[in-house]
Amino acid sequence: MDASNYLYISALLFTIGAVGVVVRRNAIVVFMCIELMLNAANLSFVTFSRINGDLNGQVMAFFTMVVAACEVVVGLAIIVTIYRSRRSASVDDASLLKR
Amino acid sequence: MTTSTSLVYLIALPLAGAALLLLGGRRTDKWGHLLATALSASSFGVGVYQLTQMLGRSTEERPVSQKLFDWINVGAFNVDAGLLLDQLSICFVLLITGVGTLIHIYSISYMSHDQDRRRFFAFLNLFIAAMLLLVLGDSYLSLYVGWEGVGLASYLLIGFWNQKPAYATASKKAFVMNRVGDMGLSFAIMIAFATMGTVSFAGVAEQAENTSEAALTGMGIMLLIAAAGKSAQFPLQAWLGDAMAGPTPVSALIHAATMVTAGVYLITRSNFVFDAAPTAQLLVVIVGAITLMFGALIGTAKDDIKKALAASTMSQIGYMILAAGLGPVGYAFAIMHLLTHGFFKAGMFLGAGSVMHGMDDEVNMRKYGALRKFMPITFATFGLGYLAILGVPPFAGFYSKDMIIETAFNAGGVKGIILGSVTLLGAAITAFYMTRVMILTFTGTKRWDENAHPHESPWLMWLPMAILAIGSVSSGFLLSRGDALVNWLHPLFDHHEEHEQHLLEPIVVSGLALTMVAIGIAIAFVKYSRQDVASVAPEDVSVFTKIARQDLMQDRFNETVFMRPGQVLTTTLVATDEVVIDGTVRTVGKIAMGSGSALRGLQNGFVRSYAALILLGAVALVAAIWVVVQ
Amino acid sequence: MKWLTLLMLLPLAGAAIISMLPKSMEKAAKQAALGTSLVVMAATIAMVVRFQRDNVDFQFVEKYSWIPSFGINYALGVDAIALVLILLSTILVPVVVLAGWNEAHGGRWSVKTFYILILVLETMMIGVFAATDVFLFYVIFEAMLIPVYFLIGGYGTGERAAAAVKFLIYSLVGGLLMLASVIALYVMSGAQGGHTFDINKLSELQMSSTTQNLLFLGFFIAFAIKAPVWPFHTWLPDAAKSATPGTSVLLLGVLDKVGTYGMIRFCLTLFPEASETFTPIILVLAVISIIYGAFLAIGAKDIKRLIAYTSISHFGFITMGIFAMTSQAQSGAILYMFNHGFSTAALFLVAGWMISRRGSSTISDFGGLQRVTPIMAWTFFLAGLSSLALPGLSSFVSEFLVLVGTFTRYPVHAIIATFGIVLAALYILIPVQIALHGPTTPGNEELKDLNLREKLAIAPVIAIIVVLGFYPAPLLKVINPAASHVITQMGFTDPAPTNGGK
Amino acid sequence: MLQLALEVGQTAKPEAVMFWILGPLAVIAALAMLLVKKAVHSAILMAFVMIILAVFYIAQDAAFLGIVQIVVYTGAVMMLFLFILMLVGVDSSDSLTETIRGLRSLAITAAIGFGGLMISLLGHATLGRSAVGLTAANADGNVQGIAALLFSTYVWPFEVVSALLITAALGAMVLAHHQRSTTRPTQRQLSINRFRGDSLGTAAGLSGPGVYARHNAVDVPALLPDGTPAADSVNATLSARGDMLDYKKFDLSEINTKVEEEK
Repeated sequence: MDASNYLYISALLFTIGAVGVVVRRNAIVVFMCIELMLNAANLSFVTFSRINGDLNGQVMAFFTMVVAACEVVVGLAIIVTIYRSRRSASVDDASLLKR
Repeated sequence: MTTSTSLVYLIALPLAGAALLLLGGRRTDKWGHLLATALSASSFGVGVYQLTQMLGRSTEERPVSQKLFDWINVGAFNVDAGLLLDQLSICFVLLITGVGTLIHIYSISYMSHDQDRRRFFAFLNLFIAAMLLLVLGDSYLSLYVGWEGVGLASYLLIGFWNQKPAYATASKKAFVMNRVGDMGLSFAIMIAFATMGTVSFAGVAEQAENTSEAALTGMGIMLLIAAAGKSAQFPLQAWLGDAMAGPTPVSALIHAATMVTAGVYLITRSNFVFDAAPTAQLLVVIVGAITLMFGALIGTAKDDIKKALAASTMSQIGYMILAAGLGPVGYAFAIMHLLTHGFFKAGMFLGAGSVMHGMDDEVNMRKYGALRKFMPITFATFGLGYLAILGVPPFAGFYSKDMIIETAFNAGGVKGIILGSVTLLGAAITAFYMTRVMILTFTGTKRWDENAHPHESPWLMWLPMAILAIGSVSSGFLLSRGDALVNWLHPLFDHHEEHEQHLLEPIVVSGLALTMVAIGIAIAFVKYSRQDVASVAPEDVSVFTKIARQDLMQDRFNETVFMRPGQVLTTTLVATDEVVIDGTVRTVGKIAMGSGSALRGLQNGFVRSYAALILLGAVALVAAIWVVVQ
Repeated sequence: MKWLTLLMLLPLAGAAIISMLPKSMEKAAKQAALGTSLVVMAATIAMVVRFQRDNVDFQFVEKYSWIPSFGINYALGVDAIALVLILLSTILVPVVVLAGWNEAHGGRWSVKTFYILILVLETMMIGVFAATDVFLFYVIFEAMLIPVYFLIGGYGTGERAAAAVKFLIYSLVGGLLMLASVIALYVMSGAQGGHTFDINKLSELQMSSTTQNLLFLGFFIAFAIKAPVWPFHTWLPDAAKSATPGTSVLLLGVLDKVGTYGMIRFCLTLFPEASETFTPIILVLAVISIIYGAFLAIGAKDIKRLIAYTSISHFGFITMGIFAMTSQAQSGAILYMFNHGFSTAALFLVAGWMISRRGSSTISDFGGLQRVTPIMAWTFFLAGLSSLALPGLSSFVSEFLVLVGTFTRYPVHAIIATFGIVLAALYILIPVQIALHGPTTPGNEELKDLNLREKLAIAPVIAIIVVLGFYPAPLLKVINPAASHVITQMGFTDPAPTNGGK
Repeated sequence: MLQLALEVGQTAKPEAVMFWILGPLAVIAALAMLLVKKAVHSAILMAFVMIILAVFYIAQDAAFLGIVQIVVYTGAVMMLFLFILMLVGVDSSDSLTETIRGLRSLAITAAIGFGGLMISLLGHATLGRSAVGLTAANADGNVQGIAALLFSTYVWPFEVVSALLITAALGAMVLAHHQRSTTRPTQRQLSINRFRGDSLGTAAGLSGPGVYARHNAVDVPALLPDGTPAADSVNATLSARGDMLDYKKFDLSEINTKVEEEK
């Protein structure tokens, strides 16, 4: 099987994730979409690792996972904080920072 | 050429007085006027001392010079702060300091009630210093300093009572019109430096013969403009009438005896330029002739005694300029008339001041009348001046004015006849308006207000008048006895002893002149002595009189031709600056800000639309890569 | 002894001392600033005495490597032109501090900040004239904007923020063009024997005439904005109107001189051929500046704007003198830079006192001041006379030298420019008449005359104006060799007397 | 398309089978994640996609990463999401109508453009190149291979990342920590507030939820003496979430008392 098929899947998932970030309003879902994009990127890393016969790609994916974990922790904390003050988890409601 | 170290005191003494009084402030109020008078007198003393020294030397040794310091020294442009006292300048020095001192004395009393008397004396001293610098400077540039210095002093003194807006305007007008003349002087200096490489009198005199006539004509015309500005000659004459806003001693000293004659000095001093530039010389004569008539005509219609005298001054200086324009034969007569005029006109102005002093500062002659009985001394001194200006023998004006008329006739050809006629006609008109002044002021019925109490002035005032009257009587005779002044000045002027052809014998000229004067007097008598004079100027007068009352439309002309367009230009430029230049700058700014606020619409606060933009950016990036890869 | 570095460090030291004072000690801050500036002035005079006036090379030279990888040096040195301007700057600073004793109050920041800014600005003013490394010059040229920006925007009046921004943006645009030229010079120097910013080496560069023209324009426009030359002038009236009088004095008296100084130092030295190419255009701009500035001054309703416009007219004279290429005009222009500093200082300081007393800068709000506040009125009048170049006062000497020098080469320009002296009479005498003469305007009866401090501040300025009017020789002797050096370098000689073609 | 079909037919190896089953599933699940209204459902679908990805990792000789993916993502991260959903997700279902004009069409256009370009690029970049495979690299075992890299070449980034993790943990704590802006009310204060409040109706405390014959749970309101339901007897969160049931269902009069015969 051609390993590049994984890359197509990865591209599709990434695009879906990106669309999700734009169209969904619930901050948690937006976050999940970001995770989806990260995972899509990870899939590419792993696939490239396989194509090149080299473990560096996997190490990269590993680092991505760690950073993603950090991001989730902090991001969810931010969501909780915002929710606490605004009683809303909609990203559209936090729109004061403009002009 | 003799050198001296004492010339500087001539200037330094009054200058120190001015500085002391101005910086000393109110502390010097008590004795300031005395100090100023003393300094002016001591400057006169130095002048007399210099004269005696000069008389004791041979003709070639008479000019005295003193170099003070290097003033401006750049490349080939070398101007020393140097003084030069020769036969010409000593005449002026004595006139300035002599008449100046008399007028200082007069002012002590005249200004005694003015709270700013100290300042007045400081300005008088400043004027004396500047005027002395004007006539003592040994180069056009040092002359320029004095030239503008007297302009400043004149400005300050005309506007001495500048709390009245009209007076302030008059002083400004005088300064600005003088500046137009100064511009001419600047040009003359520039031409001198560019063509001859020097601006000193001696240097220019030396180089004049090597220089083309065109350049000299240009320089001569520029000098003429300068002279016209300072001496109130056509076309820059309009300021003199308004300058009468100043206290009367100022009118006597600055606007009759000394400063306004600076133009005559400049032209005679620059004889080497004009002698080599006949066109410029012709223009000088024309300007003199026009102004002579111009002033005389204005004089006939003025009811303000000072303005009538000012018009007369303008006219008399016209005579001098005319004489100066006649070349070497005329210079000495110009100077002689200048000196005699200095006496009688100053005397008459002081007389006018005395009348005003007695009449509560009333200047309208129609409100005078029959003052002879109340002010006998004033009447006498004024009358002597009157006889002098008319040119009645043996009074001073007879000698000087007759010589000018004679020289004018001798100019030869049509020119001579025209000039001679003009001067003769001028003499007649002079006789008319001066007689008018005499009649309106001193004779006839009294027309003054109920509460006026005319009285003779104190001795401090009439003494200078008396001394000047003596000058008016005797100066002409003394100066012309044995051609004293002509011979004295002779070494300075390049007098070609070609025998002039006399168009008319001198005695005929005198006769003609006296006839004209008699006619003028007669008309005035018929018009003003035989019938009562209205105390309010009648309105139903001829167009000619109306125009003459408005100074022959000179102000209206200046207003329409220069002032209004200038104001329009100013407002246009101000608007242009605001709208076009700054407008362009602001438009650039607005474009930047406009594009900024247009882009700001993207910054709507919705994080999702930012994400969409990032996505778009990513698309663009990938598209770019795609294009490159293809 | 490193004179120039010392001069630059002294004000900084003063600023450091002031910054350590507590905010409440306002008087101490003022005294420290005055003391510092006096020390700097004394040091400058000590340096001036050691200047060899016949030596046309840079003197008091210092050179340290600053950024070796780009060939940038901290290189200082002065010739007579720079020396005169440094002297001007260091004399004006104590005058400004003393004269504007209370002008820092009511600003956006504290009083001590004001004096720190002034002293930092003084360092920059010295540095900008002393720099002989083009990059160092550029850096100081731009860095100078910072204290001025804060001085205008923080302590001015009216629309100070807008004026400060306008000033800043104008200057930055000019600086940007100059930066492009500076970089181009650097690149070219690399192609011709090693990267350098040394002005002496850069002046020996070979370049095509097109390149030279473009680089010249980059420098010239920057300086023309700074000077300011028509039509780059509209920032000046706004800035001068909004700034405090002291700031305006430094702005018009010193900072604008950087423009005309730069024209001599950089435009002429680095691009002699391009300077010649552009001379006709520049002279026309200069003449327009003279007449235009004068007309706008006549039409000005605000006294500060009026002074700013008169300065535009005067800078026209300076620019004309610089590009007329005769030793008289050049000396006159350099002398004019010095004299203009003082005559504008006098005008602005007195105008500032008038404004602070009356609370308005509209000319027609004044009236009859000569009777109410005689000393202030006469000082203003004298300053005005200096501005209209009355003979006997310093600016006459310089203005006349410029005119006479220009006339020998460009008579038409000189003749048109001379009309400026009539306009000068108008633009000074009109406000004098409105503000000082006539009956006292209601509301002005209680104005106070100058106090001792103000008299002390203005007296030296007036003294310099009068003394240099009668005896400019000491300065001219310093300036002349430098001026003729510039002319010779450009390959010009003074025109010989023509004798009118005979 | 033909080639794709051919490939599916020809390479019917276990991996290909797995790929062609799971791949479409992953894409469908991801799309569904966008389209479902309830965040919880999104989370479940997300977990599903992640597990599929874990399988893909393992299939591509990345056993370690596959396991980590399951443990960290589906185990820890997704649990975290669910916790937060419980905390936050009172408005359980989102409206999917777009409120910012033009954003959705823009997003979809951009997505199609992006996806199309990516796939086109990938086609150009990789078609016709066979994979090297990780057999050699994984000779000592996948975990050992990664460890060797991680603790040699990548030791510095590894340490930095560990610092990052700790910082993130601290940051989360700081962010989530709620600083009281007022002092905590004492029992006494609460009591006073109750009696000094607007009405005395709550002075004795809020009533508990209703107790009915056929339903006895926290989600049905109690009845007031006049027979109306007391809305505040149900937990606010439940009512906000829309989980409050109507008491009428359990009202005695509504109960069908007829016993229907069983057919």
